[in-house]
Amino acid sequence: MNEDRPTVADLPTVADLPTVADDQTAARVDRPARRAPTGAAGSFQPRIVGFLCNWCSYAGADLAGTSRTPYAASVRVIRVMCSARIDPTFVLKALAEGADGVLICGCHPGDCHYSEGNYKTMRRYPLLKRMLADLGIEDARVRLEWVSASEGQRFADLVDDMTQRLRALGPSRIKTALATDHAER
Amino acid sequence: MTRKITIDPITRLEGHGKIEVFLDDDGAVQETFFQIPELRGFERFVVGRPIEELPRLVTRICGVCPASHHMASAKAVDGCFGGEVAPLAVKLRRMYYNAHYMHSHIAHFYALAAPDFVMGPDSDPAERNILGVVGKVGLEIGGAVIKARGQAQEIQRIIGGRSTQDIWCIPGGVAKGLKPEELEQIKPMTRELHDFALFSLQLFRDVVLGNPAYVELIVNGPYTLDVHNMGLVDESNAPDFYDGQVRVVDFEGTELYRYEPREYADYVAEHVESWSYLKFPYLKKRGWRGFAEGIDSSLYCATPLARLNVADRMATPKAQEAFEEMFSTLGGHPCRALLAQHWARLVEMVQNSEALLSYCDDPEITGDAFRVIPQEITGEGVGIVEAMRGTLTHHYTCDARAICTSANLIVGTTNNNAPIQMVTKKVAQAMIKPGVEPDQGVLNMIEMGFRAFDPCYSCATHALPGEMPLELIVWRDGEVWRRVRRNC
Amino acid sequence: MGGRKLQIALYWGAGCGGCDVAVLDTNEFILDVAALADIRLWPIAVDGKYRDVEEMADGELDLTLFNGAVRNSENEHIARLLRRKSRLLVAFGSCAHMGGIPGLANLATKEEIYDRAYLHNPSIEPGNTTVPLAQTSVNGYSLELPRFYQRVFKLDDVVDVDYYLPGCPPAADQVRAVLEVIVSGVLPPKGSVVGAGDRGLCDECTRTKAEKKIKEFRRPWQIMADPEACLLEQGILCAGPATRSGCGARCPTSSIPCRGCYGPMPGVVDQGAKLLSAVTSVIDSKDPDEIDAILAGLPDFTGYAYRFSLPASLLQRSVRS
Amino acid sequence: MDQPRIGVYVCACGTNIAKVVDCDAVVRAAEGLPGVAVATTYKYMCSTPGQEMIVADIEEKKLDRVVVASCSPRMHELTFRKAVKKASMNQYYLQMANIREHCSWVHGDGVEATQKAIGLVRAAVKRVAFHEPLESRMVAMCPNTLVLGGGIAGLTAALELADAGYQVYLVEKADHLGGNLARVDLTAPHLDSARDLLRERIHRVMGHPHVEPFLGAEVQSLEGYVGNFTATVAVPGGNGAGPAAAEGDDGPTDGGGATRSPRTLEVGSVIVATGYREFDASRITHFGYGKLPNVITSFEFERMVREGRIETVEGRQPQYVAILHCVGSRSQEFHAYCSRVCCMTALKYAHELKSAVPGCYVSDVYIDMHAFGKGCEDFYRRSSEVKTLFLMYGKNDYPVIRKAEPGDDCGMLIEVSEQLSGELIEIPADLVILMVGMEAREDSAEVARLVGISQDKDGWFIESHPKLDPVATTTEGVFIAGTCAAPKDIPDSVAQARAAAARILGKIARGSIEVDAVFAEIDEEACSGCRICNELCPYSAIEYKADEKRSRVISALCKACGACVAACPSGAIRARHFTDEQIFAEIVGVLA
Repeated sequence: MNEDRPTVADLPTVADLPTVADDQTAARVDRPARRAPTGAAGSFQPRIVGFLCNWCSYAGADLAGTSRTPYAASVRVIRVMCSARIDPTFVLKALAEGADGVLICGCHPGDCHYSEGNYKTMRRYPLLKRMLADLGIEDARVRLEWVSASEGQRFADLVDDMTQRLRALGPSRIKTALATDHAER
Repeated sequence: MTRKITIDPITRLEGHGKIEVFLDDDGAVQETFFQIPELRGFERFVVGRPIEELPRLVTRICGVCPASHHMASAKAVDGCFGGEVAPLAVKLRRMYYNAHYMHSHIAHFYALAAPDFVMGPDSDPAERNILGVVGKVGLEIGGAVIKARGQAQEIQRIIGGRSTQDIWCIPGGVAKGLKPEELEQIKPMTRELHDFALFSLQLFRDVVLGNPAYVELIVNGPYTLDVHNMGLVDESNAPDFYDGQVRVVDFEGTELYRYEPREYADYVAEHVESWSYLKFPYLKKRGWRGFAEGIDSSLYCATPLARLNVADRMATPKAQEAFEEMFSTLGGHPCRALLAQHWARLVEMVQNSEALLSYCDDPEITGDAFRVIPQEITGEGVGIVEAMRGTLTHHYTCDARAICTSANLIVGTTNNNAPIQMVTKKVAQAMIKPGVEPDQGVLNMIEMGFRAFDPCYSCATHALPGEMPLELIVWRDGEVWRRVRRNC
Repeated sequence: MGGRKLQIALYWGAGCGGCDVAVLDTNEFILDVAALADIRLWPIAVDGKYRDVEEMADGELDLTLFNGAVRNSENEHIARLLRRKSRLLVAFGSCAHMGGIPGLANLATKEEIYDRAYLHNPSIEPGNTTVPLAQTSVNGYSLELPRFYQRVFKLDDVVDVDYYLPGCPPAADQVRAVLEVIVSGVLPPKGSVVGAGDRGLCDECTRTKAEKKIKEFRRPWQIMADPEACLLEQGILCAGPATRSGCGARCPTSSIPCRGCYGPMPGVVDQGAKLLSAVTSVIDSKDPDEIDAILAGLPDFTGYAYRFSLPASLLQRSVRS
Repeated sequence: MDQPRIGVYVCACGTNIAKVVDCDAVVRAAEGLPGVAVATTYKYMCSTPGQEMIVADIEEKKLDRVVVASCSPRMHELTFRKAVKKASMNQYYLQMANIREHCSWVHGDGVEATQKAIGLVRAAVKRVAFHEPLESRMVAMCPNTLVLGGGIAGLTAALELADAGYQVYLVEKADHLGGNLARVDLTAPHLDSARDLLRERIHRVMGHPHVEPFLGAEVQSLEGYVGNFTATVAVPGGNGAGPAAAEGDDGPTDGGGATRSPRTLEVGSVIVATGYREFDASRITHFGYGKLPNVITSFEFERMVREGRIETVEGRQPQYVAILHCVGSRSQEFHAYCSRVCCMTALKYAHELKSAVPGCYVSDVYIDMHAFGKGCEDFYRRSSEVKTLFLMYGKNDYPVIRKAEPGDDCGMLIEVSEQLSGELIEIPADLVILMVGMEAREDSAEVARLVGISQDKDGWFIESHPKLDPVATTTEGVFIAGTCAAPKDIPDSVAQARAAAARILGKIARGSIEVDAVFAEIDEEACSGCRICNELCPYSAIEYKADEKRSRVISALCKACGACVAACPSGAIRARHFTDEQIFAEIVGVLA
């Protein structure tokens, strides 16, 4: 949809912004900006890898941006076309690489751009969680949520909530544990 | 100061069993330790697994005798489901297990025992192996051994789909039955195996019994131990390798106990020493009385000889003849001569081959009723079979979803851990005397002692049975004073 | 190999001996090998000359087939020694390749294992508090045991490995094929998995496959499986789809589901995660509650997913504290 | 892979990014990353000079990869792809890092924001190294179009295309054309006859050389992809067109049970114009519809008007007529939405009643009067002048209709708690007209599945973008028009129909379709034929070749969701431009 927009840029205009439902526009104007939790204050800032589907959740995160909705700088988003692309291997990889948390977001059930992709995600997730529990990964570290293109606020709240929980939990032990194993030899 | 001799089967590097001998200043043996340096922890990590998976997990305790673990495990699991097993499945499992016994005993007798007897204990080590045996009794026998072992394994494969790392038993029966065409494949092999068993017995007669020196060594050598005997028997007190009651008989022939597998924990307990990963089972009702022989000892053997010692008779005619011949030759039943293990093995081979034959003639053996679907989860089971190397116990519990909640294992060779300690010390003390320098003979005599038990540290903890090269290092003032090696 | 006979060693770490039996099961082929090569070390069948191994020049051995995982300090010590002495080191069998079934121990801690083995079980000596120690002194005699590590490692965690020969145990014909290749001297690229197919087990499994939709998972003892149809389609979890071929599909052919001993497909990083993704994707439901109900039929999925490969998986072990 | 030469361009976006993120720090960090040949920042990367900078660097500094750290890729990815294309670099050698929407606009702390921006750039740099050159392919565009539904929208679209000289297949489930409009007498607000609106169109469609209508027909399957669909249509008796009735008198009726035989049609585009159905008034009990004989629906009233006999069942002319709005609409219980046309239609009835039954009292009971649209407010005003009593009732506070007592001079009494006066008012009625709303047709789910489009919670078909692309759907080549997408009046339906036709004419004019270069592909050397993937594709893009025991992706059908890629236990399926390697690189990048 951006294809024919002139490339001479100026500050983003409303036309530049992804379309938002009216209530969102209202929200954008009215809601008093609140302070998002930052890790700067010396407190532990968890590192969350976010896997977001392009059509709903990534757009939702974009909307949080265009709506200037502040949230914790803990999350780093990786874009996939559909949450169904998220191989459980990605989640394990992120944890093994030292992520303190992994946030998976897709379209709400019934709203998938690919009509049924998020159902595949819905099927994989519970078993993945059980497997992670067996491997000693705390529940709060991996989370699946449905975020629509109009739920910028929700995305921001999610990130903040997860960040708080992970702060309470502390850093992931995985990377250090694997290191100590080898040191012990 | 104490001198330390290390007899290290396959050297210090190797992980599967080493003997430390401590001498006093006069050079007399003070103490010996046969250490087992490995542990897997199966009893812990099978917990949490679906109970029906255990028979295909515990086979990895030992790839040399996986079928024994598979069977004991399958029976323990059956127990967790109320114990009902399709009668046909029981026949098939027994048949399968007979085949397994055949190839295991064949391998052991020809690869490990025969060299001692055929070549002679003090013959050139380089020739004291299967090839030497072949050289002496003729090339064709080498082929026959390999063929017979192969046939027994093939029978196992045909019945159960795989010959190593068995997968076949599932709760209530077995995963596949025996097709008529498969039975036809098996029949001729079975007949050949039977002939081979009898041939091996004859070979033993000719080569060993024909030589009074060997008989003397067997009966009156240092290889006797006054500990008790354990083995599975059927209702007629004939040896039963797959099922039955556990019978304990002292070395004078008096029955001490006869119990159901589920009662095992009332009769057997395991002692732990900080210097070995392998535990030391003993007769629980007597309490741990240390590494002590004698009528009051709390120790026992579980070996082929022990199985025949606890039995009153064999289950099949040809085996019965061999049984009678053996004990009359050795001066009565029971027998304490450890080297008679090899002979006992041959007698067992005969019973197994006869059993195989009878199953081949069983008209029902190719039927379809090889499984029943378990109807209830009762949550606990004990499975005991006779592994080649001794009584093998698996004890499991599971929850209402049939997930394993606990597992306890007492493995064949483990039963003999204490006796092995003792015979080692006994032979060392007999052979290593002040002023006597240890030599090849000493090493071989010591090795013959524990090898009579065919210790399978694969099972117990993990060394493979094999002719263990030995090295004896005599230390004086912290320096190597003498080093004697055999096969190193 | 410069005309001279190939110098070969076979050895086991934390294994069960099944791999050595697999080599023995190549039967008369062993004699061919013996003709082409000096077997310098093979405890199960041939007199070993261990001292000689220590005294060998580095790289004096052409080939070592190492089976078994690394569970204690001694396993590692020998692995390092043989690595030094061998030009080619092959991780032989599932344990050396991925950790194998002993690798399931990584779901528990060393302490838990000791507790179950030596302190709390139905047949332990009443009141026993003794456990094995790496250093101990008995009546003044000081004795040593290898150190039991916190967890199981696969061979290439401790030494550099040239090839991987999967299977528990490897199929005898595959062992034979690989030995023939190595003897021929025409070697595959370092790091290759040899003696296995490059496709999934389903490729050699003869059961008929249809589109997959799973409404219910069943455990093998719960049903009489159809002898022709794909086990997974019958709701019986089978690791075949996520496992390399090469074994000849021995298990499914005997109506027993595959548990994955040949390891993951080329390019797959984590066998368990792939199995998870595959079997859950075909669950026939869009309702979270129903999905949970269906998954309840799959207890201990972790134990299935990583039956042979936990130490080789991305997370390698449980980090329960 | 040889070391790539990557250019990293950090956009300040005026102050949008720069005011929070230290762009120079990001540049310095980027310079230190392996493979980065040049890193720089600029005020507006998307501006012409910004793009020219990239083009120049690619050519002069021999770059083979480009990372732009700026706004969301959803905003300018296409812009920058075009830019690198100008420098004849493959457009898929571009990767963007979203440091505006996901960073500077949402994080207040500059230090943290800069750290995050660096992480995102690092991830993009690591990822882009794994990018591959991809080429999109052109496939032929079949100029024929399949139109589903012969209502005003379908007819309009069909004629639009046919008049341009392209073949149209018009499939109507009923045995006549006209759809719901054929059941209406006059139309609001101009009170011209629906009959006139339809007749001319129907006759032209029936006689048009480029239109083949199928009446009493149904689409059985639609396979293929944009430009190349194959539709199977079950037509009565097997002959082409069904009985060419003029606009019918009744609501849509399924084409008679006549035996049907399938026709296979090759089309390049599909327009779904299947319309709506009216709300079933008997679902609301307190209106007594179905029990009180003189409570009728708007469509039943239309029929009376068209037959010229406005009377009660007793055959008397009604003295009191009440018109009840929002029946089934704007209620939590039934449909939350407004059906949009009822208000004006109700006013139209007031007019028709006044002229047909002089001296009758008309009361109009409404919630809100929705009189948007050209001439509507004016129409409302004029209606209030013709002595219509307007009563306002509250949402979910329904009027109650009951039989009148003998002796009353009317058949029924309606109790309304009137909002403006705040009083409980009782009004007489001989005839009550329920303004039934619109709802999605009972077969809409079936249609959606058939053509591969989705429905919203009310069952209406979803457009690809509610504002910017209201006629296309998420399935390329399938368009929606009229009331199947949402309640609409005639002008809106016609406009949407013509818009859909225009979109299709545009594609036909181009003669071919560009198929995206991003799709999944199966390495048949690695496929084990396990068939895990077969069921997963919502577009049936995966076919299983039984003879070879392998599965294959029909790339033109693939929409690149990647569901099969994640599920494939063999790792045999690759998602172009979203490969495992690329995503792993990104994971490592954000965490490094």
